[in-house]
Amino acid sequence: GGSADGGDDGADKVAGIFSGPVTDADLNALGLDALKAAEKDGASVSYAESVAVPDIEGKLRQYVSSGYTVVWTHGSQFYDATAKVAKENPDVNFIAEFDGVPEDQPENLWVIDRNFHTVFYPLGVLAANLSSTGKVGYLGGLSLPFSYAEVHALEQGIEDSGKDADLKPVWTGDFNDTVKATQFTSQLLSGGNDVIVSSLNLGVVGAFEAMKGTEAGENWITVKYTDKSANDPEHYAATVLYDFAKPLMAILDEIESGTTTGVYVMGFGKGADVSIGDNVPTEAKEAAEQAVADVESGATEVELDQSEVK
Amino acid sequence: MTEFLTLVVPMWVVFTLAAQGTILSGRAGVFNVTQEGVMALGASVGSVVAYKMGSNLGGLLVAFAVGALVGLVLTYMTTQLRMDQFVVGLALFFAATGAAGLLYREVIGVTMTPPKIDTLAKIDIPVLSDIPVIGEPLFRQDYVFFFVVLLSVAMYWFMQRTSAGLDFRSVGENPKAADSLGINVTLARTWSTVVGSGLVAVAGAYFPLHFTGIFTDGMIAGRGWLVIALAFLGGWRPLYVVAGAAFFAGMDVLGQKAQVIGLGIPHQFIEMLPFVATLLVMVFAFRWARQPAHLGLNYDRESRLAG
Amino acid sequence: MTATPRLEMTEVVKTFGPVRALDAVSLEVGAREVHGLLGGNGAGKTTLMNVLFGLYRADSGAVRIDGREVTITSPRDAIELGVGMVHQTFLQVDTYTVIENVVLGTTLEGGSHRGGLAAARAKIAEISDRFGLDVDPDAVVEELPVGVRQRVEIIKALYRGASVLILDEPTTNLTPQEVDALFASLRTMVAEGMSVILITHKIRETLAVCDRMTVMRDGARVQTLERTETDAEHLAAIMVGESHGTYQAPTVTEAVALGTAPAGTVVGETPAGKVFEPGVSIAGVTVRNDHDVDLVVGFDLEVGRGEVVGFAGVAGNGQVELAEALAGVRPLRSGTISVGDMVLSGRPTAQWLDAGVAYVPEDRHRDGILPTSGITENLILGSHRSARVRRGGLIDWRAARQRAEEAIAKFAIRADSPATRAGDLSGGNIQRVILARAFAHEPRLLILHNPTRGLDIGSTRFVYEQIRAATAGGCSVVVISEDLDEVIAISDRVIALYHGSQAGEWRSDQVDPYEVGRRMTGLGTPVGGTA
Amino acid sequence: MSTIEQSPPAPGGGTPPPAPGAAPARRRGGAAGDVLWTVVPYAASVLLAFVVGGVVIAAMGYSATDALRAVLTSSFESRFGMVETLHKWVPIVLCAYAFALPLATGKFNIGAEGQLLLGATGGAAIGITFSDLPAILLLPATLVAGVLAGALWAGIAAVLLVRFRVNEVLSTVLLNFVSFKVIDWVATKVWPDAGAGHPATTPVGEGARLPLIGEAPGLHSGVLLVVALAIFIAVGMRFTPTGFEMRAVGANPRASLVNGVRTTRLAGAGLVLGGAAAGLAGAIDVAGLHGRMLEGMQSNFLILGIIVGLMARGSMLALPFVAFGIAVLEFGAGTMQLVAAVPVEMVLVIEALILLFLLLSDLARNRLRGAA
Ligand SMILES: Nc1ncnc2c1ncn2[C@@H]1O[C@H](COP(=O)(O)OP(=O)(O)OP(=O)(O)O)[C@@H](O)[C@H]1O
Ligand SMILES: Nc1ncnc2c1ncn2[C@@H]1O[C@H](COP(=O)(O)OP(=O)(O)OP(=O)(O)O)[C@@H](O)[C@H]1O
Ligand SMILES: [Mg+2]
Ligand SMILES: [Mg+2]
Repeated sequence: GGSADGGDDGADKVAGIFSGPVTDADLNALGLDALKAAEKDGASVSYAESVAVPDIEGKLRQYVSSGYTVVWTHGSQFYDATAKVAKENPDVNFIAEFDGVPEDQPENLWVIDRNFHTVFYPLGVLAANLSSTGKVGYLGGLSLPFSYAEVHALEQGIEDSGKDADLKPVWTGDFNDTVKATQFTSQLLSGGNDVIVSSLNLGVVGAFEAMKGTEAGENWITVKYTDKSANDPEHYAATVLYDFAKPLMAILDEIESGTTTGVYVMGFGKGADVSIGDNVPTEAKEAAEQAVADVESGATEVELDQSEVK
Repeated sequence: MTEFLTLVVPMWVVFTLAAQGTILSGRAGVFNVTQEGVMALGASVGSVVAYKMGSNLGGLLVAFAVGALVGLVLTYMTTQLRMDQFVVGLALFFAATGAAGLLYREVIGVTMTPPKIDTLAKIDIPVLSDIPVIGEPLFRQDYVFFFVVLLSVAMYWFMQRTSAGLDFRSVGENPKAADSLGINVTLARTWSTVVGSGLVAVAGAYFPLHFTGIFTDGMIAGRGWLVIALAFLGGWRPLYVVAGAAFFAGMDVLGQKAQVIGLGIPHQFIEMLPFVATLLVMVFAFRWARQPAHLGLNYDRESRLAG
Repeated sequence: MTATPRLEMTEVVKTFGPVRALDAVSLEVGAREVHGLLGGNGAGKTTLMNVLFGLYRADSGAVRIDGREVTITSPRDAIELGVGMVHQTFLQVDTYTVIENVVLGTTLEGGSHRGGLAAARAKIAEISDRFGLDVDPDAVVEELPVGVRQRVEIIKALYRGASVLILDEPTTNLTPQEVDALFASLRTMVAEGMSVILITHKIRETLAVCDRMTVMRDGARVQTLERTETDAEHLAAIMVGESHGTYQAPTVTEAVALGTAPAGTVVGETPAGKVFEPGVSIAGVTVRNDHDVDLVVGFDLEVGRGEVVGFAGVAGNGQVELAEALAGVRPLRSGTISVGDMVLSGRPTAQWLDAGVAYVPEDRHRDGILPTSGITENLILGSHRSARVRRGGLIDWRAARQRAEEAIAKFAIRADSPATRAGDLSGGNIQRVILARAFAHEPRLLILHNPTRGLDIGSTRFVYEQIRAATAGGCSVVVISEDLDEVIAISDRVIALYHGSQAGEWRSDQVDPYEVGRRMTGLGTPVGGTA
Repeated sequence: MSTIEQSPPAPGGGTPPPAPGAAPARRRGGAAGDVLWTVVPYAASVLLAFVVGGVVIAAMGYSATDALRAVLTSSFESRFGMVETLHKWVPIVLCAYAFALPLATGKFNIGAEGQLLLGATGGAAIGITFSDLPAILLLPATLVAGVLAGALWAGIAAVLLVRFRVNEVLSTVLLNFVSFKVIDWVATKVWPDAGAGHPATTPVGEGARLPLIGEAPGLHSGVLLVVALAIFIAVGMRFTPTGFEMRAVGANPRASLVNGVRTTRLAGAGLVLGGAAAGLAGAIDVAGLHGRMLEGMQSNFLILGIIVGLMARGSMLALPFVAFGIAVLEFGAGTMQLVAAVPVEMVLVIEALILLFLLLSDLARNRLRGAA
């Protein structure tokens, strides 16, 4: 393989496999960031973008057969295939993502648990405090278990906030369909939901667009993965920030030192964070920050509930 | 109601614009299947240019030009080289889709702060926009909307009410007859495909310029194929297409509304509605749903088989 | 001709790949002249005219109009130079009205489209009654009978102010009256200073209307003669001449085929005293046309074994419906059809074929062939399920190909090989393929619709002989033709068809063609078969 | 009214004069020649496409040689490459049939992906609900279920076409979109796999898996099944009356009708057969590849199938080979991204180029032949 020739022999050859284009200023861009960090650390890296789930096995094997020592699949949809290929290639190290703790995890596979529900909990508190109509919308992509978990966590947050607000979850059917996101957001807004908690990838820029033209300080939107306040500071409320360099580097070190398996649970201080916009009213802001603190201190236990949302 | 219309109109614009572009060449016998790709290309070009030039109109115009270029390639390969319209179309669909992504990647690249553009401003038609229910959604819109309305009427007028249109349509119905009467088949097919394909690209550019303020990968999400279905639904007639597009857009919005309101049924079934409904409509559509007799067939003056 | 001729084509050469279609052909046509263009299938007539009309591009050669050298690269050029052409196969937009088809490609005078159409309507009306070509300008052409569509084609040319009018085999669809009317129109045209080029296979017509005639054979001009310096025999000699050895006096069949025989000539023994065993019986048959109108109602007919019944009629009087009903293609609304003692009505078409019903349809391109398939495929179509072409469950292509080669030889089909695509064949050669298929079927009932339209003499005679051979074998034959001479010549009984019902019946040796002509146009009261 | 004596039939009985200049039956090329005529231009066009593609790639600052070498050779460099290529070949060739069989009767089936997805769903349904049946029962049942589901899905379009004259392009396109929703529902509500992180059903039973051939990564035996099917179809279309009738209807429905072919029935049948083929593709990918029904498993097989179907120009014999060529391309293009870090979109562009040049090439061939 061509890009392999760059790396000096001692260093790892790390490959990343991404589900979308690295230009998405979102999940996959973060993936590339993490790889870059690894590269700084002397590893030689290579990546494949826009890999569809049906093609993942082929891609994994390709990297294995072209001599990569660590292969990371970015996105929990890739877990099963990664585990399977890992079993076939005991002398190569793999990193996969999973929501929760998998069964019979191979000896040469590290797992990153993105722990979305924990990080979404404070948003429930924030939303409940921000909403004046008492209606909060959740804008998801595909109705998947991790998405259900987010919804349940938000409900718990709203619950704990003491405010009475109810949550309206909808799914656009595609994390990246910006247009559908726009349409659904407009629908939610016109349905009286004044706070939108989004859990999309590319799609979210559409959600912002739908916010345009509505009164500042009246409608709010929260986003996932990367700070998107630039889109529309007036309506931007918060981001659940993710930084995959943290888990990746940590795991690479572990592998270096011989531990080839384990679970890295992301969370506050461990690659995940909640950053709250400046325009957000202070008491709402404080409530949310308090919630974060409680989770960190273990005062609140955010329950993982992946049961379907009816 | 007002709010429903407001939600429907933008999608109507996209569907109508792209479908008019499709039937324009279709009536001349060119079956254009590049929509999904050309719309993506239009979206990419549109947003990139609008971002760099700081002019949305500029974005739309360049998008049109690029789409027109694809159309030119399509007609050259089908009218001059007589290559299969379907295959060439699909190949161009590939190329355009690829080019869309490449362009954005080359110009914008990897960034955490996406290049947002200000979406199209709305124009207010004084008095009319104050009409109760329909005024707001129909007379407070961006200029693309008004353009599409005019375009649709103009295309109807041209095709059904002018002798130029009579000649034009004959090219799609019986090119040999048209040719034998001195009508330039190649010319008709070329200009209609060039213009039509340009319009399709503009429809694509409308996504970033109206909905999202930015190009994103795969933002057309299959709507290009729906446009082809729409052309058949509308029987390749401008005004029927207007209605068909409204139907598509309407069902689309209703589907979402149903989900937001939250009926008991799984949202997947609600999302099926537009397509299922269209199929049902088609069952009664055979009266009007006829297509140009030579749609998709190349014309070769000295051959018996084509004529 | 002393003055400079209206049209001069000199040394025109046109090749299609290996085929040398036109070999330095020259042609002069004077002003105020009807010029006949004669020759067998594939002689090059159509090609020559296609070159003149700009549809084909000549390899070399020159065209002069009124002495001035012109270059014609497209029909538009031709039209602007006042050349109009009525093609062998109509070039019309089926879904358009007559008037729309006529104005197509012209710039309408008068500002608005509507206004323009009004002007056009007036002009069409004027042309119609000036040349006696009446049509309903607002009818949709796909619903018009062939004869009328023919007129539309002519009007199209005249509307564009053609001063040179080309007609490619125009009379094949017309009744004697219509032919006479057409010729009258042609005379009027030349009287008004136009020039007309008339392509035909029929000598009688040529002699009836042409001032001069050019005979082509094999892509070359054989000779050009004045009407005054020739007669039927002589012309026939030139046409058939070399093609089969030294010329003998034409057989009666040839005479009919050539159109030199006196009207009402009968081929073979007179039917007087002939008796036929019962063969095919058609009882109370009612069928609809394509617009769901009962066109043929309660139709009764007995055709004996070995008998030939001929239907004469103007196109659009139920011929197609009747033919398709007899062939088991068009479902019967009521009534029964039986061949021998087997009742076929109500069964799928395939079973009719198995029972020995063979059908030669009128529209050979639409109903006759698979244009993109080879001759072999076309020949087995219909019998592809029969034991004849199958070994085991599968089609035996080698055998099929051999049979195809035989057919090509026997029917002198002009093609490279059995693999030649039928769509590339000339109209006449396509017809030969269809006939070969029908006769290979060992038919018990043979339905022939315009079987010799566009065929040259040799082929026509061949078809007649095949029919006779079939009847000798006890096959019942139904001939439906707009060529009255033909019907009379080959039938034992002639029936005039008008509005889907019998408007008269004659023993063919007792027919007066003009009487038949009147009956098939709805004039006069029907008479029973003469005893 | 005169009756002239019948003169004796001309010598040679019923034979007309030989048509002027009737050409002796001549064939062009011969088998070897034909193969040459077919292979050379294809090779040439692929080459051309790569030259142009290479220029583009180089212009964008990537290593053209690495990229193109990858596309061409990676299928053949390793066993793994060949296996992956053949695994891609299966759905491509089946989707090509899904398009080509209806096309033989003149109908355009744009619904292969929907039919594939439904086939996969049908297969998965059986594979999951009866997961503990032994392979002898479960595997065939799974595949058959896939075939039936695909046929049924296409059957909707067939009925709409035959009964209600609904244009099949429209109906099949729309049915694709419906199928996306159907499988999303199945994969997230009916048999969701909580761990999958992606809409996917729970795995099918071991008995539903196609046996693998050779050491890991094994070649699933569906490949052999499809090879057999390809032969069967090629023979069937050429030599059975029904196959002949399908081609006849495609060439001229009217003439076929007049000659005793039940045209509408056949047109419908064509669509259903096509759906069956696509359905089988889905079932095989479930049983052989994914072991479950996955959203997105239709990949871009619809388009590739159409392209292959068109490039084979009605020859059911050529079709599997064209499909293989495309499969090589597809796999190679994937590797290209890995080897030369060429952006994924470039793959599409290269594929488009190759296609266009392929078309150009058989254009050139025809011109040359015409001259020859
Ligand atoms: N489009 C074509 N492509 C190839 N060869 C052609 C074409 N048109 C005509 N030819 C050749 O020209 C020859 C003459 O054909 P043409 O149509 O002129 O015959 P014709 O004189 O019109 O006969 P008919 O009296 O039956 O109309 C044919 O034998 C054929 O070889
Ligand atoms: N497009 C074509 N490709 C190949 N050959 C052609 C084509 N068009 C015509 N020909 C050849 O030209 C010849 C004559 O064609 P055309 O039908 O004009 O002749 P024709 O004289 O009208 O025949 P007929 O009198 O039998 O109807 C045929 O032999 C046919 O093989
Ligand atoms: Mg001719
Ligand atoms: Mg002819």
